[in-house]
Amino acid sequence: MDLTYIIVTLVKLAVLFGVLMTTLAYLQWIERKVIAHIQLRPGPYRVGPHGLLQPLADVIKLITKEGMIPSHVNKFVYLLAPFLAVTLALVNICVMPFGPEIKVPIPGHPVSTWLQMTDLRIGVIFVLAIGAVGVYGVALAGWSSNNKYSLIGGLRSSAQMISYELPMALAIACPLLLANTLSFRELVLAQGGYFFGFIPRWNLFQVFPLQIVAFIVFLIASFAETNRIPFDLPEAENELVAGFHTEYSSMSFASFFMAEYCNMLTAACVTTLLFLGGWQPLFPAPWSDYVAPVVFVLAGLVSLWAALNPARPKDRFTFPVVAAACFGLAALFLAGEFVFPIVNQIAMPLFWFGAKTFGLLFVWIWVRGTLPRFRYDQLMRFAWTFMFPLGMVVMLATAAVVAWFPR
Amino acid sequence: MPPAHAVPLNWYLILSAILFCLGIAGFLYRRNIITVFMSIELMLNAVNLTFITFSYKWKAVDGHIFSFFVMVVAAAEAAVGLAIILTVFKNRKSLEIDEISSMKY
Amino acid sequence: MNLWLIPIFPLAGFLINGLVGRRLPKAVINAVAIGSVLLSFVWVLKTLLGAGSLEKPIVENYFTWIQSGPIQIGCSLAVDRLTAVMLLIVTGIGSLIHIYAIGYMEHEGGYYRFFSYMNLFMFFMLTLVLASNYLVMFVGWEGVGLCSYLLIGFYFTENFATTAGNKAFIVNRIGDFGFSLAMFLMFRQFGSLDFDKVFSGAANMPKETGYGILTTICLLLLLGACGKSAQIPLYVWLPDAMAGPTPVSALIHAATMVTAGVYMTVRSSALFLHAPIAMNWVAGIGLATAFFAATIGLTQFDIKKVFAYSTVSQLGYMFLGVGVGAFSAGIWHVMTHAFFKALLFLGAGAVIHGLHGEQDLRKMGGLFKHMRITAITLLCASFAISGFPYTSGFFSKDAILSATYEHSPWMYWVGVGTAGLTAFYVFRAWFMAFTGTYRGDKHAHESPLIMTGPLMVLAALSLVGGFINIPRWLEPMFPEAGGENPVLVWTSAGAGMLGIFLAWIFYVRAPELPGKFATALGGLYRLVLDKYRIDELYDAIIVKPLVGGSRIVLWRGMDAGVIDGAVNGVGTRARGMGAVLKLAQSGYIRSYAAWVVFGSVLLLLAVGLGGAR
Amino acid sequence: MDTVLFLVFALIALLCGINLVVQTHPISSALSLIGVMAALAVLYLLLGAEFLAAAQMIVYAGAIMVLFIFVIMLLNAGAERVTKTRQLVKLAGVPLMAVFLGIIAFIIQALLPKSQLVWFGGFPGGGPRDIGIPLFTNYLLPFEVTSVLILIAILGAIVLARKEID
Repeated sequence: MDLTYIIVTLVKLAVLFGVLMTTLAYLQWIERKVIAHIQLRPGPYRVGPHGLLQPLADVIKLITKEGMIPSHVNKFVYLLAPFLAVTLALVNICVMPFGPEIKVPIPGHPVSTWLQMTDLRIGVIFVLAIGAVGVYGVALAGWSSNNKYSLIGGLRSSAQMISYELPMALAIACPLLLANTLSFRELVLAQGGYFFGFIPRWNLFQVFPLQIVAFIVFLIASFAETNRIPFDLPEAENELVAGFHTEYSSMSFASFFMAEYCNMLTAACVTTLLFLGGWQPLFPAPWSDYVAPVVFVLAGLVSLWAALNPARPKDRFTFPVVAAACFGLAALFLAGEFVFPIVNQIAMPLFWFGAKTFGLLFVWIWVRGTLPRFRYDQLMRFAWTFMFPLGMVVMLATAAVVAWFPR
Repeated sequence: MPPAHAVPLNWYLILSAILFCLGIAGFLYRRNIITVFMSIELMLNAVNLTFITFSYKWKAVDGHIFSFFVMVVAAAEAAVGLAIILTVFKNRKSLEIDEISSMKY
Repeated sequence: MNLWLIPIFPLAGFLINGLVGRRLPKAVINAVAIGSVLLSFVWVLKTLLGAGSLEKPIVENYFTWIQSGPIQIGCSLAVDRLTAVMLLIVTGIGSLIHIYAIGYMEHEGGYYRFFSYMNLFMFFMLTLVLASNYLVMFVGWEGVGLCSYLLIGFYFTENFATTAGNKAFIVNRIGDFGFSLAMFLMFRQFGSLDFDKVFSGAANMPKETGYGILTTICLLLLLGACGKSAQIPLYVWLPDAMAGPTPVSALIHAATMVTAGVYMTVRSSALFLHAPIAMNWVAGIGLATAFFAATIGLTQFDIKKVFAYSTVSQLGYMFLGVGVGAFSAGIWHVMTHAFFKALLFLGAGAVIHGLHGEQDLRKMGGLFKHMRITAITLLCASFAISGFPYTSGFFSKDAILSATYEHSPWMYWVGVGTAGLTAFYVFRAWFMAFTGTYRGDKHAHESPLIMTGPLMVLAALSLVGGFINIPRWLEPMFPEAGGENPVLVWTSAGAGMLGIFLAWIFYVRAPELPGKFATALGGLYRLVLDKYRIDELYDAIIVKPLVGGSRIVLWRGMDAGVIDGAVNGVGTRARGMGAVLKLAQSGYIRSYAAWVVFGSVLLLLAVGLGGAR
Repeated sequence: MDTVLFLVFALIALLCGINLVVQTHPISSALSLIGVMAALAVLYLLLGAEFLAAAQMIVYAGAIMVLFIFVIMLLNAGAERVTKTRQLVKLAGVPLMAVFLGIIAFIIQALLPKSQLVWFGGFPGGGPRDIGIPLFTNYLLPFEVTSVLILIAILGAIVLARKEID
């Protein structure tokens, strides 16, 4: 417990918190944008260029609103529920490794640390545990607001979460069996390297095609766990008038919202870590360094094109800024390490991790924009008669493979 | 080598004893079956704490395994018990434990 | 070297035939039964060839069977030179008799049942022989008893068969009771039942002059042996055991099982050598049985009965040999006896088979021309048993007798007399069956090859089998008895030949003589004819009092009075108490809980404070 | 550090436990029980039983208690009405428990050396691997039996909770 340790931890905490909050805020913006474009609408457009400042506006609105507590509720539980929800949702992020160990060459006092708050021997189980407890937020909210719709919402969500935890756990078991560890850090390290030099050794590609099935099972289960379409029955607007958070307003409502997005983020991160090899790049060493610059250069070119034939007059000013930012990032990735050696150490893994995670989040949003909602009995039957057996089969098969061909 | 701020083992045991007694109290003084049931769970938890404390004392993992089994059995018991409670409630429209006293001579 | 395979094959055969035999065709049943026994025979050969010189016993321990406190008994098998001999006898003769049985049992019901029992018997017998501690041996011991019971009572629809089976079973129980007591004593004395431990323990003890622990053990073992090997006073079951099918009589009640007692005694030689008194008992019982049974054999008319009594008497010989310290001679006689007595029974079986179940010698005669092979083979056997020079019986019997002479001459003379009697009654049977004119009414025919084949093999063995010098083979275990004394040898052989000659006089030359003798002797003759009325005696002095006593004391007094009274009394009291106690069952869960807490507090007070102090 | 953590979470556990007993509404009792469990989980961590801490959260807090709350919501159980307790219980209860607690405390104090100390990291053997290996070797039979037990429990629960019962 020396001083450096504490300082480093605090720094990491601060950075992580900042990034996390921004991400959560902008996740909502992204979602609205994507849904809008899926539905051929511009989406938020007024506040800032392309509504970039929309999240800020929302936050301000929610904070300044008057938080009203209905008269007929059980106050303690009513206030506890959103707090519980958001806290539990945020806690998970602490055990996620975003990158490998980095060495910060502070003159005279080099520090080496992982891009991770802390690594538990039982990280995966920890996430499962927190997820399991996460039910309470919704359930209690539904019960305490003393409203039949909310109550039904709470009941639904608790039943649904319990039911989908089983296939989820079964699917998680597969990568664990392969990596033979419960710590996220070792999980990712176990996924380094390539088959025949070009297929990454991610769990997704191990013992083909078992892990792909496991991946799909896990994905579906986590949709259900995060109460997202097509499993968003607890908050089904048109049948339950927003279900468990009907009675909530202002900050407490915001915290449910935040909790939902944070759960999405967590689910995406866990999927990345379990199946997509965390920060391990998609290409072997020399090529992987050029992916990021290329991507950003392309983005810059696109936005330049948008600037050259603008939809509205002010695009002429906004898009060049975006383009400049992209080119700057590309330059950073290309030449950064000559300027400041640590950059690549940090930036590359973060780029890969972020790319995978946001890809998955895009899938989440995409599904929301595409699929209708399940009926409740269908949901349950799907869980118990399809997902559960499938997960069981996959896990047993993986176990058999691991047992017969020990690596 | 124990650091300066280590806790005496006995505290844990005393704590579990107190929790156990609270469980008993809940069992004796609450009238709602569900609460009574939860008091039992409380007692089980106290016992688990004792198990784990002792397996710390003997530096052996068996205590952990026992409490693991306790948890598993508790889960089974909760499933059956709650099902029974549901049935009782269906038939008697009441959760008062003293009103369910027909099982006697 | 996988000794366990030897007994396992027959067990498998038993399971197959016993479980599904009812639905199997005869061919399959035969294949399974014979095949299993032959397999174990082959495995025995392979084992012995692979074993090299078995100076030291080869022990294989499979698993700890009983583990309780100091008691540590393993399920283990062992093979040494003695076991090797027994193994060869059991599996070899066993296979021959199984083959023979195919022909003999052809028209019998319960075919599969018969063969599954036979295989089961083989299993237990091999276990008995292979055992390396007394408990495993006892398992085999009991098992063969069970099988003999099952097989004697094979025709369970006949009353005499079932009664005979029960008789055999009960009499054997008496012996087993002795055996188990002996085991308890052994455990108490040596703290183990493994042969090596027990024997080394015994070897460290001084020779006992009085009736000490060792002597007691040995006498109890002897009781067991008497039960199994039909010695006085427990021989009564063997003659009745002839109620079973003849192959059974040959295999179980002549060749193998009944010699188990001898084997066990020889196996325990280390104990007996330190208990001279017990040795004398063995010798005395053996001699008495030999002579006594021989005299009965003189007068029987049922051919199987004759051979049964001769079996008893030959067993007596073996015990005599063991008793006078000629263990190897005893085993030698076990082997030769297995040859010629099995042959005698199988031959008798062939005759009975040929006469469609006729067993009475008086209804036979002149069968020589009808069944030549049977007659000739039986003749060989008769020569062998009467110790005709250079047949198998000659060597073993004379080994025993010469050893007896060194021990005490008078025993030798009794033995010689018995040899004469043996020769006489055996040839009496042969002459009555095969010479003269046919007195029966049924059509006689020779048996098929599958039956005569084994006969011929056994005939050859009983003629030349004596040249297998068992005593030299067993030299390392039992120092050979003193050199052969030609005078003694030829005296006994002469006695045998005299017997043969007399038999020829009585039953060929002057067939009217026997009747004259019978009338002359009168009462004595009738007494012998009724086997000295031993069965009636036992019935009067043991069975009746026992039954009566148990009816009055145990049933009326103990069972009805005490036990039932106690049970019913408990019941009523319990009901009374229940009437009071039920008031505590209020149905209020929480008061129960309070009671539980109360009780646990009391417990804690008792235990905790006690422990804390 | 250990002392602080222990005291804090022991206090939480105690308060929640007391709350469980004194609250009349089942939901409040359930919540306080969850509180106890969470606090105990932390204490398990202090004792080096990290796997069990997680299991405690998943099984107890995450599954069993959710069931309880689910049932409470389903039956919409309100606060207890005040009815008369059994005389015996009312009188015997408190003194009995006092004695009980006293004796246990006395025994613990008398039998166990006070020198025995607990500190975080004093017993590293609580990881999943350390538990899994004995669980599937020495304790295999109990494990399997337990799984059968659970199966039976599931069946029993389904049978009991069927509609057409009653």
